[in-house]
Order: sequence, then C-alpha cells, then structure tokens
Amino acid sequence: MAITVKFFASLRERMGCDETVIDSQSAGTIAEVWQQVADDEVLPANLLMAVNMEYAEPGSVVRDGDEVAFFPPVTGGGNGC
Amino acid sequence: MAITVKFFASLRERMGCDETVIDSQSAGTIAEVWQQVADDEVLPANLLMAVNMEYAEPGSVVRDGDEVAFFPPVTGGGNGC
Amino acid sequence: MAVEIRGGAFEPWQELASFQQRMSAVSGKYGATAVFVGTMRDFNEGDAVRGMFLEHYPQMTEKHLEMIAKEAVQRWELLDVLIIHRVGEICPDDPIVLVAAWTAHRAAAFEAARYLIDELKSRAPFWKKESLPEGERWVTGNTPAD
Amino acid sequence: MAVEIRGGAFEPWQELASFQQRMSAVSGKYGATAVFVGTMRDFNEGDAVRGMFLEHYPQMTEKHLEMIAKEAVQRWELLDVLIIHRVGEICPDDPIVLVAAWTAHRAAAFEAARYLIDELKSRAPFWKKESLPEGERWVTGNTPAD
Repeated sequence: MAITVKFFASLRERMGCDETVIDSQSAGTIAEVWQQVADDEVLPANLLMAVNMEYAEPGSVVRDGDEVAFFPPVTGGGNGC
Repeated sequence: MAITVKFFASLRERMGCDETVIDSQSAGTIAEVWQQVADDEVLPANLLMAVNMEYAEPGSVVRDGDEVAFFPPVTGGGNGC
Repeated sequence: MAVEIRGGAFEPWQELASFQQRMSAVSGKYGATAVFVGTMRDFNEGDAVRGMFLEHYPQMTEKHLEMIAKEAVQRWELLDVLIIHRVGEICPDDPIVLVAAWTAHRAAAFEAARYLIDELKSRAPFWKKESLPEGERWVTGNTPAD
Repeated sequence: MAVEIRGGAFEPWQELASFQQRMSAVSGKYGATAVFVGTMRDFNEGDAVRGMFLEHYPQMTEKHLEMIAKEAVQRWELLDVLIIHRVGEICPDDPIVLVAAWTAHRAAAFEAARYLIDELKSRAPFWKKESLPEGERWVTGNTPAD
C-alpha cells in the first residue's frame, strides 16, 4: 500500500530529503504524488519524472509498490563537452 | 638539367621502375614529361600527378631540378573503413 | 557490449585496450572504431571550476545507457559498443565519459558514437554540481550538441 | 600536434595515452576528444583478405598529413591533434590509421576527426595492395565516406 518517491540533484536539496514513502491510496497519478509530497506546490514545468525508472508524464498512473522519481533536467557527460 | 620522375603503386609496377631521370630541356609541362617517360602513351584520365610533392595538373610547368610524380588514385586509411 | 558506471577514476585508453582484447569474436571484422571521451574542464561558462560532483540515479542510469547502446547496435549494425561514465567527486582533467563504437565502415562508427553521447547527455539520469571559488552550483542544462 | 608514419605495428590506445600525457599545456582545457581508428579487416568487397601492403610517397605523405592537420586546427580551434598511419606489410586485425582531435566542445571534436580521416583518405598519397587467396590486387578506390 506504499509508493516510494525519490528526489535527485537540486530538487533533492530543495526537498531536504532523497526519498519518502506515501500511501498508494492517496495517489492515482504522478501529478497527485507530487501534490502530496510538495504540499500542493505547482509542479515545475521543466521537472522530469519517472515511474519504475522509465520516463513518465504527470498524468501517468502509479500503482502500489511503484517507485516514482522527480528530478531536474539531466546534465551527464563532460562539462562543456 | 634534370627532372626526377617517380611512379607509385600499380603504375610503378606497370612502368617496371619506381624512378627515372629525364632531361629538363625536353619537358616544359607535366604532360610533356609523361609523353617522354611513357613512350607517347595517352595520359590515363584518373592518374594523379605532383610536382615537388604538391598536386599538379597536366599543364603545370616543370623546371630543372623538379621532382615529378605520377600515381593512381590514393587509397590510404583502413580497408573498407 | 558493455555499460559501466564508475565510482572512481578511469583511464579511457587503457579501458579501450582491455575491452578490445576481449572482442576476439569480431577480430578482423571491424574496420572502424570511433571513440568520444568527455573530460572535466577547469572552466565552464566563463568561470573557473575547481571540482565537480556527479550524482546519478542508480539502476535507472544503467537501464537507460543499455537502452541507448542497444538502439545504436541495431541502427548501425555495430559489432560492439562500450560506454563508461564516472560518478562522484571529479577533479579537472579527469575523464568523465567514454563511448566507443566498432563497425565495418567509418560513417556508421562516427554516427553511432555521436548518437551514444548525444542520447546519454539528454536521457541518462546524471546531474553535475560544480565547485567554483564562490561556492557550488548545479549545472542546469547541457551544452547543446552543436 | 603530431603526424607520424609508422613502418611497424602500433597500438592506438597506448599511443593516445602517451601522447595525452605530453599535452600538459592544455590540461583542464579540453572537454572533448574524438578518435577514429581504422583497422585491417580480413575481408573486403566480399573477398577474404590475408594481408596487405601499404605503399606511400615518403615526405609527400607527411607534408599532406601536416597540411590536413593544420587545416583542422584552424577551422575547429583544436587544442591538439594526432595522426598516425601505418605503412608496409599489414596483417588482419592490425590498426592502420589513428586520428584524434582535442577540443573544448564535442561537436567540433567529432567534425574535426571526421575531416581528418576523410581528407587523409582522399588526399594523402597511400596505396593499398591486398593479398587474396587468388593472388594480389591493388585497391582501386577508397570506400565512399557514407
């Protein structure tokens, strides 16, 4: 009955934690997961999200046991390269 | 009073030698150098030529002491790469 | 095919040498190898950079790098592919990322290597935080491809 | 910048490692390295190839490779460039050519490396003679770039 929610990079720092667990009955979509973990703050437009390590959209459905993640745009590779 | 003439690759094999020296007075252009070394055979259309290691044209002027070279299209690098 | 995340320094040329030694099955079949290495610069956007921390999303990173590698293998008929990406604390002049593609012909090798690094930079969940003399900052967007 | 003609076998990754060690002047300045290695395949145009002889025009080769390298340095603001090309008797699986370009950004590195190998193949005076089971043949034209 639980959904694990992870945060990365600058969002992790802003949220003050890297992971939290919420009740799956309170969240049917990623947007609803966000509302719950972010105290109704508007979902930032450039935020990326994943369900079970696949990229997803705010409307994507989440299910009990899922791992949801929110993170800023990715910046891998060399710096400047 | 001499021009060195070099041949490479399949042309070298066909000419039977890699280098010959001709009298510079008998040759004012590369085309004339070719006529002299190739017994008036027509200059093959795809043959490349160089004067002092710079690519040149049949009409390029040659001077005493120059090194002239004739060779087939170049095929450096890996095979098939 | 290999995809690796490294927590410590790696030497790209040594990695290529030892990876290629294990590629005996395609020995004599590849005519072209294209490689790209991204190295940490000591400057970015006009500022001096002292060091960098590279965060990632464990498992999701590997999963997406493997997807990218498989896409490239299929699209360009690669004979082999190697991706190595560093995470954690990184110093200037350290290699950060290595991608390599082995093919029969050269155009495919170049295109595949370019694809690997471009897709890695846009899809793999890595984030860079730079240490400047004035403090730290998260890199907010990757340099565009051209 | 270095341009080298080698009469014997060379190991591309080892060459890159030792060349890069001598690049201390631009340490921390390059973010991107693009490398291309052409290796001898044991087949070409549908035929098995046992070995190859690579002929060249000494001095003219070096001169033109240096011209090509300088053109690339100027056009893409390369921080460094390396070209190594093998001549003489070559066996399948042997590296034949290595080109490498070091730059601040990745697009320039890829474009420069591609330019180096394309120009080398069209302008540098090298000729390949293949040994097939049926006898020898001169390679008459390079594979087109794409």
